[in-house]
Amino acid sequence: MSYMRKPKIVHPGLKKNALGLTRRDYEGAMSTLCAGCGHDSITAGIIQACFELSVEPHRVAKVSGIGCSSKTPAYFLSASHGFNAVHGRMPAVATGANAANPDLYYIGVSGDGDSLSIGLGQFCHAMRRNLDMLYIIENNGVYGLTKGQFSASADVGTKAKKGETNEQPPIDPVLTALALGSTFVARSFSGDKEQLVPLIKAGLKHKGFALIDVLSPCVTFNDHEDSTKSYAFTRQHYHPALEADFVQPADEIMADYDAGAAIEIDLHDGSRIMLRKTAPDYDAQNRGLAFAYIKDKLRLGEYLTGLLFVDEDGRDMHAVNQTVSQPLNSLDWDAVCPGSSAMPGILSRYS
Amino acid sequence: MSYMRKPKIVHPGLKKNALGLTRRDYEGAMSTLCAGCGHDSITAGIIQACFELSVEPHRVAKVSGIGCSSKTPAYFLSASHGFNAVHGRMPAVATGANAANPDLYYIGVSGDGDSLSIGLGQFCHAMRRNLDMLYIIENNGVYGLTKGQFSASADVGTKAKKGETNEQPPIDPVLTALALGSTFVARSFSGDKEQLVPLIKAGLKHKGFALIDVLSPCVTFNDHEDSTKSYAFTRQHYHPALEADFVQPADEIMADYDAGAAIEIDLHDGSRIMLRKTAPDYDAQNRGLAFAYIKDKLRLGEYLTGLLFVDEDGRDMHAVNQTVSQPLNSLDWDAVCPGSSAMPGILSRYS
Amino acid sequence: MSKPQAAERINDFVIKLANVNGTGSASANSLLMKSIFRMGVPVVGKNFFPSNIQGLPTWYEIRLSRDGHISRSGDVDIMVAMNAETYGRDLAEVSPGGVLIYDSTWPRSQELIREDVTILGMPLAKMCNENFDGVRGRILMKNVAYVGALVALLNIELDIIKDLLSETFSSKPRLAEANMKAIQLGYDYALEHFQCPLPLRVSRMDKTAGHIMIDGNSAAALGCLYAGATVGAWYPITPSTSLMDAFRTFCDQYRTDEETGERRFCVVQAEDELAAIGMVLGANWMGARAFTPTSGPGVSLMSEFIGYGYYAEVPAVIFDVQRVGPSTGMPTRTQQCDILLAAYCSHGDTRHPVLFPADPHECFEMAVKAFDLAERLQTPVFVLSDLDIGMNDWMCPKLEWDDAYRWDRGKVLGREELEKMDHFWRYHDADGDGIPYRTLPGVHPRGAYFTRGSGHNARGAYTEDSDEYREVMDRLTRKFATAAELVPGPVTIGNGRSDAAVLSVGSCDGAVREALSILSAEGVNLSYMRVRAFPFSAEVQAFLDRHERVFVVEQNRDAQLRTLLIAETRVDPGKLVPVLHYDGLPIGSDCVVGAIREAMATGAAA
Amino acid sequence: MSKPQAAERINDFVIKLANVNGTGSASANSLLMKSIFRMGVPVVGKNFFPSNIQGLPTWYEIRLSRDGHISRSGDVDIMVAMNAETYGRDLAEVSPGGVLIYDSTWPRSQELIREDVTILGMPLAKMCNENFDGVRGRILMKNVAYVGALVALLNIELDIIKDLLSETFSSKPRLAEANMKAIQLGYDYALEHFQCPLPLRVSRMDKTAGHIMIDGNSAAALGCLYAGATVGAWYPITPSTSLMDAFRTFCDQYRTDEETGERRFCVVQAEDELAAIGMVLGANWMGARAFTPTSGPGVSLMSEFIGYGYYAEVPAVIFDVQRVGPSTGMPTRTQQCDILLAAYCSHGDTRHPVLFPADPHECFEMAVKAFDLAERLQTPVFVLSDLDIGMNDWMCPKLEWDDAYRWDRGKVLGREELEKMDHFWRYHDADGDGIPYRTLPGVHPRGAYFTRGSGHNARGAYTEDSDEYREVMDRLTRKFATAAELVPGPVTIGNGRSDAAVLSVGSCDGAVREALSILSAEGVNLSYMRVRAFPFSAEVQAFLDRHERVFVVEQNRDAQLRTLLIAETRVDPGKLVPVLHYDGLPIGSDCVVGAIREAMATGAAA
Ligand SMILES: Cc1ncc(C[n+]2csc(CCOP(=O)(O)OP(=O)(O)O)c2C)c(N)n1
Ligand SMILES: Cc1ncc(C[n+]2csc(CCOP(=O)(O)OP(=O)(O)O)c2C)c(N)n1
Ligand code: SF4
Ligand code: SF4
Ligand SMILES: [Mg+2]
Ligand SMILES: [Mg+2]
Repeated sequence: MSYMRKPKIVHPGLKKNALGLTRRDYEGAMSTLCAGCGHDSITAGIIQACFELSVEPHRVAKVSGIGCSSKTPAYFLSASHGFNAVHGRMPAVATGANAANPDLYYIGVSGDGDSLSIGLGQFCHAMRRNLDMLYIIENNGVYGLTKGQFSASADVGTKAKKGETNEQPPIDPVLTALALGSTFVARSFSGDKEQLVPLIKAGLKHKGFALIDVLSPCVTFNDHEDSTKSYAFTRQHYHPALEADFVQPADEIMADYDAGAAIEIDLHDGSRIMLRKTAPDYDAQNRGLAFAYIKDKLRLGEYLTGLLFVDEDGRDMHAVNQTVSQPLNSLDWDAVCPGSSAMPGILSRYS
Repeated sequence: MSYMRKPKIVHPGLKKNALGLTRRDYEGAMSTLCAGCGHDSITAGIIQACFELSVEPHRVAKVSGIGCSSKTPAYFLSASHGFNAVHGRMPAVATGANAANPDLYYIGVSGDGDSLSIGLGQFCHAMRRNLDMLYIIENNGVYGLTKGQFSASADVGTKAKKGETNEQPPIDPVLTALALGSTFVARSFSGDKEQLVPLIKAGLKHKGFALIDVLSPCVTFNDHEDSTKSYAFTRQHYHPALEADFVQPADEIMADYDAGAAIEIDLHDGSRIMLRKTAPDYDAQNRGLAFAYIKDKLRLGEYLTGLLFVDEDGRDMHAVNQTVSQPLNSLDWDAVCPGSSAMPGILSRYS
Repeated sequence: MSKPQAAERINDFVIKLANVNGTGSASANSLLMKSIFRMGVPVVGKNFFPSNIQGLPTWYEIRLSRDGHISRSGDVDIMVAMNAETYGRDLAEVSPGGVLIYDSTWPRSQELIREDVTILGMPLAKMCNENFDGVRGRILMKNVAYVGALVALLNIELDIIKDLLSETFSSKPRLAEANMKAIQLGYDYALEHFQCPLPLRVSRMDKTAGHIMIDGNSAAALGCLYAGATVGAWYPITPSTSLMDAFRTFCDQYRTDEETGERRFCVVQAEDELAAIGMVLGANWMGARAFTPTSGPGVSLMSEFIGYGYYAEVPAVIFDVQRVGPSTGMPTRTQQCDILLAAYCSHGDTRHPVLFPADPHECFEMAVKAFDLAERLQTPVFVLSDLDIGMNDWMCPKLEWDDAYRWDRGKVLGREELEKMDHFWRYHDADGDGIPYRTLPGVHPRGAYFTRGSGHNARGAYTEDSDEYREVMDRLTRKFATAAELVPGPVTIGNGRSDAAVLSVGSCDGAVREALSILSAEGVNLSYMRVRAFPFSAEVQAFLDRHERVFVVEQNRDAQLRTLLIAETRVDPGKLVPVLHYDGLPIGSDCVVGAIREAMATGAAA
Repeated sequence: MSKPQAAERINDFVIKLANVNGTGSASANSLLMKSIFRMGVPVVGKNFFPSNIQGLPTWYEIRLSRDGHISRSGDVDIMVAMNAETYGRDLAEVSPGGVLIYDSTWPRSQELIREDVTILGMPLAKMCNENFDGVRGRILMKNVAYVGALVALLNIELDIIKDLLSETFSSKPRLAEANMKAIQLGYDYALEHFQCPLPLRVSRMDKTAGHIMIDGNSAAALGCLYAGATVGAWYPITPSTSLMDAFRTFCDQYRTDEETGERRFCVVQAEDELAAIGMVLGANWMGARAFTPTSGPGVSLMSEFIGYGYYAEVPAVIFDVQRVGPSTGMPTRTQQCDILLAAYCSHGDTRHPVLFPADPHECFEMAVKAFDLAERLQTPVFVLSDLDIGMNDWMCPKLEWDDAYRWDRGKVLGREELEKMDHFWRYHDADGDGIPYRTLPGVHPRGAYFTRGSGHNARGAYTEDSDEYREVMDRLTRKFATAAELVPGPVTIGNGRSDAAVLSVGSCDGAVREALSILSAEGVNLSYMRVRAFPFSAEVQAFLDRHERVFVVEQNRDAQLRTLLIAETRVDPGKLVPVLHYDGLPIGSDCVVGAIREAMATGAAA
């Protein structure tokens, strides 16, 4: 790491990784998310994973769309380039970037609105291409940044801050990923660092598309336990734009449970979700059966978490394309321009 | 049918349906597709199904996107309104139209390019909404109208007219539909009228989204058996734009086989696909197991055909929305305008 | 504290409130503004909020204007500085002689002092911690307490506040009580510690009678309700989101069967803007009035479909509540930067009617008009509002509704008419006005045709023939000429001098009017035209012809309205002097006055 | 058959071939054109094909012009009428004194006869059925046989045809033989039954030496190859598809390792145009030269991302091969109807450099230039070609390549430079030309920044601050001024009179040049400027200033170039007289001559 000419002054006792960097070297700008937002926990998980893997920060490319979740790449790895694309179109940017240089680690961060509504097509096609990247959906069932509309992953029966109930069946990113050919499919919970950090590491190391659907509660727009909701609700004469005028300071929701076990998590809105970790004997190699099993659990109201499917033999976009191993963005002039000597041969077919 | 003031002069012996209409009353303009195109067989299937169901033609709304397939609504039911949308965006048009008037039969015709590439997001969201329509994908694995590029449903190993081999794993509309919540999922083959017509009828009658993925060979861009391919191939000094300059006149490919049985179909390009009909004891009610079973068969190279999944209990978009039963497009002025008397009440909150 | 005392100013000053978002301040500030409004004093509130949900600086600016000016004046006379992070710049912004109020619970840096500003500290956090339980209450009530202090300082009637609170919390009297308690806390503290009232203060007037305080998005939504729109399709995007929220709220009340709960409307939250406009076209094709609210990025995404609507002649109403561009830009700031986009949206030769409301009142009227135009002209119609109009509360005359009004469904052939016809030709110009007849699906087999965006002829059939193609395109040109006669004409004021005049659009109106009155006081009398629609009516050309120089005031960098004027009238471009404001804050009169003064001084046209 | 005999015309007439598509006619017609080209005679071929794959009418028009004119003349001197369905209109189109050849295997309706046209029947189907086996061969060879007849009728050298066939089918001599047999069949039949050669005929010249026949899409693809573009992302759309096909073909040959098969390029077939442009931006952000070919509907869909590229300053090259709009329009017809769209694409204040090639030669040059500009200016650059240029074969000077040329990667800071810097500010205008410095991912941690389409300041940090926002926007204005100095300047011809001149763009060039020579022969000498890029160079303003009246010739309905000129120069719009052609066929000189003659006759400016 010849670059680090002026190392940050760090507490000498801070743990260092193989590159001699501390966890702080993997941090980013201060988060502007709501206190207690699940997304911030995922940010912490990414920092932890990159630190532990001793990834060179500038060899990471961060990509995202638009949303609270998509802002978070600014909050980790400040020494990495980032590309905050337009809403729902991060997969395309990642595809082009990866086409130009597959030698970086690609970390994509998206929201359920970003990936399952406006960006669903691109999300699916990135999986189909088995694009070599880690793709994290910070899944809160709402559009956080635009103030709490249901997203396509909202469960039936979920209540919005405004009191409406969602009646539409959700799109499940995990089932979608299984159908669309993703070669690494995982689910976790923002508050379960024990499970999340190893999954992020595995996803980063996976050669191909690695999806982690991370359930990540939105404290603000799920923030409607009784007393609260009635407060918002009784202010009948205020405008909808004011609905997030007050945000209750909240704590991060944590979860800690064992393989094979299930745990019920209380969300800020008083509702609960049930998580179940895959048991040690879970078979993550059979796409069809994984689908059937996960679907079955969902019917029982349980989200199966862990690494749900993996196929290390999938060929990534470059393998299919037979791209040269040197990144295209570093080819020099002679390698790309055929020069005047080739011209006669080319023109012969036009005369 | 008071409208039919000047009935077409039809052969008196022609079979009539319950409305007194003949099959000819369900036809459309002359097809401009290539001779032998599978899409024309599907057109014939739709005509047959509507005729047999005695659907009033003007109570059908035809919607499509762009592509050879999407042109076909002009070739059936000339007494129905049609909406040939922009590429890949037919589902949105159908959603809006259905929102305004759910009392019509909606027949959507799309291609694999139209639905699985540019239109994948809308296709999935229409399924999520359980939009009450019949949605036919005329699936040929290529972009016919733009001259033979692979579509997202092209099988690995398929060869294009130009000689390239597809290496990317396909998106399977049936697996996608199962993951995205479609309440009626079927597959058939354009040349199997015995199977196709009943499926179209069932799809029309299904309350909710009915997908039929119809394998429909493109005679032109799969047209490269050896002698042929070499012809195209050796004309090295011609431009790519000329690649479809010659189209071999071809016959429609037919298939006829029994429930539970499998049949191998020779395609125009000399390749084969294996179709297997669902056996009589097939359970079309379990989404997860259907997925696993179909996927398993695909791994063996077999396309399972028939009605693969159905759920008649799904609530359609209007049930979820609690829309009034009278179509919105027919509400009269008093039903929609609150009038001056309501104004003071409304304005009170703004003063 | 002996500070230079501000001169007495009644009902004519600006209060700015600096807060952290997510703390409930907007509700409190709105309460303050409403109370001034109920004192009969013209008032306008502008909310400057960040594009995040919690924890970042946010400001609310309330201008009292006895003369009824509605734009920003550029001054801050009273600052309520509740955000430690922005304290420094908030203090710096106060006009000399002004007042700053801050929370003195925690010590304030000594550097942050200004001799020419009266600084009033009150221990708001401390007071609220002592008087309320729970984090929520304590945070929320701090805001209410400073409102209480302002009530005392400004001489607002306490009863008005009481009424507002009990109306707001009608179903939760306990909350009304708690709020009132906080008001009283601040009120008493101010009376006890400060000299009340301030020289800047409120005094009853009667200038708000017959008026309401409403935001443009709610007003536009009301327009959609009254116009009989039944299908709304949208994808959330700031600053248009509250339009559909309001529409849904109104429909819940006025379009829902009380017994069955059945809805006479259908709002679809689309998966994106491409889908939203597709749904709107589908519903309009079916004969329902349908619309979509969006903002710049959404219009970009809708481009392809909007061109379809133009060419296939399908009605649609699109509200573009403009925000700062380009790209995702500054979603919570205002601009008028989509004028060219709206006028010419999509590839190929396309042009679309655009309405330009100047305030919520016009949002209501023009929403209704937009549906009539869309159906009459069978084409997508834009209503180009902006964040300032859409999301801020404006004082407007009460909205009125004429029960004699009936919707104009345009040229739609029904069953009886079709029965009588030999044939139906969808794109035939029977009346010579460029507008063909249409039919609705499901009505009659003879009306059937295939709506398409690909080449078609006057009969509605597919074509690749040059003449047939051109026939339809030329008719569309004629139709657009017809549109110029149907759209709302401009508003013109004054018989000013002929050497110069002002032309503007939309939410610039308040700033221009105030600027004109300032200039008039200096002896410079200028006529003023506000265009209200594209295509431009004949009066616009006449106005341009009548003046040697015209200042074109607009809120974008590239002078888009000016471009549209020179592209679509016969004006000499040299006459049109751009006056541009594009920093994301609503334009103030100072910008207009400054530009015109300077130009008038330097003489000849730029 | 004693018919009025056409006057002798050597190397100056038009052959039109009417066929059914999917029968192999395009290859045969192209063979015919190539053979004339090899005779040294300037020639141009225009293909008018339907938007379907098989069974509909299609025409191919070959103009021989000894004087080197390249636009359509408006005449048809020889018609080969192979399509029974269009026989009537094909016959009607033949100029008096012309010749029509048809397949006399089946009887022809007696009504379809013209006294002033020489009608030659030959039993093509019958001949081919007798001589070839299999449906395929019989259908294909019919076309080759009529080429053989034309070879005899026009006096084309048979050896040229032989050479062409053996080159074309070099690896399949059997096919070459079969084709030659068909040629001979037609040739012999013609010699035997008709009076050969016709008065309209070909005679060797030497005017094609140093020239090639190439389509614009292939030439543009070659430009991409030579410019070092490594990533191409696209979604198929007529008429741009062949550009990426050609790029892939060239790369297969010149960018593929012969031993390993490894590719020094990556072409991604995107799922749609939104994805294609996103990929292009992603790859350019990474520092690869990347591009996308598309057409109008694709540009509409790319609008949002193109605004992103403008504001976040990411290079991109977009080829818009224009087709007839609006909407999906007529995909196989030509127009110049995306001029305004390209210049101002996306919401908010945006503007983009646009290059306007006039022929395949410029497609090649401008493709290379576009990458240099995109990287130098760090912004999306359009190359606005059209179907006529892109898909038809044009005679052009041979493409040349200067090995001294090196790509201009613009202001990119590398590792060493970053090592030496204290900080890196992404959007800082260090050089005063409005162009900031950029860094590439993966190079150095100090170069890291967060590319975003939302508000950002000169340092590259997120902002919602008015001044910081405006600073960046104003710099972008300066950058666009710099662009005006970098783009290719206009081409100007002649020192004509000052009262009138002609200005045009792109593929109108041939028609304008021919028109000018016709007018010149009538004593009307006009200067001519062809603009080659937006923003307009200073010469454009000077040219407009120099003339009292300027005819602006373009191929769209709404005079889009004229609009752009009046919006972006200081010209008096009254001076600019629109000359518009928008029926989907390439503009011919007749249209230009007619419009100018008429205007010059009526006198004063419109
Ligand atoms: C084209 C476009 N449409 C709409 C928006 C407004 N918008 C911003 S973020 C967002 C939804 C974000 O939801 P999600 O991806 O779930 O992120 P979260 O905030 O919940 O983390 C929307 C609709 C936009 N920025 N761009
Ligand atoms: C926005 C847009 N992009 C591209 C096209 C070009 N295009 C027309 S049809 C088509 C693909 C059609 O493929 P598919 O849906 O499979 O239909 P098929 O012709 O195979 O039946 C494409 C890419 C278009 N019309 N519009
Ligand atoms: S609104 Fe929800 S998702 Fe957004 S930052 Fe706040 S808690 Fe997180
Ligand atoms: S190209 Fe293929 S899909 Fe299109 S009409 Fe011909 S056979 Fe059918
Ligand atoms: Mg979300
Ligand atoms: Mg297809």
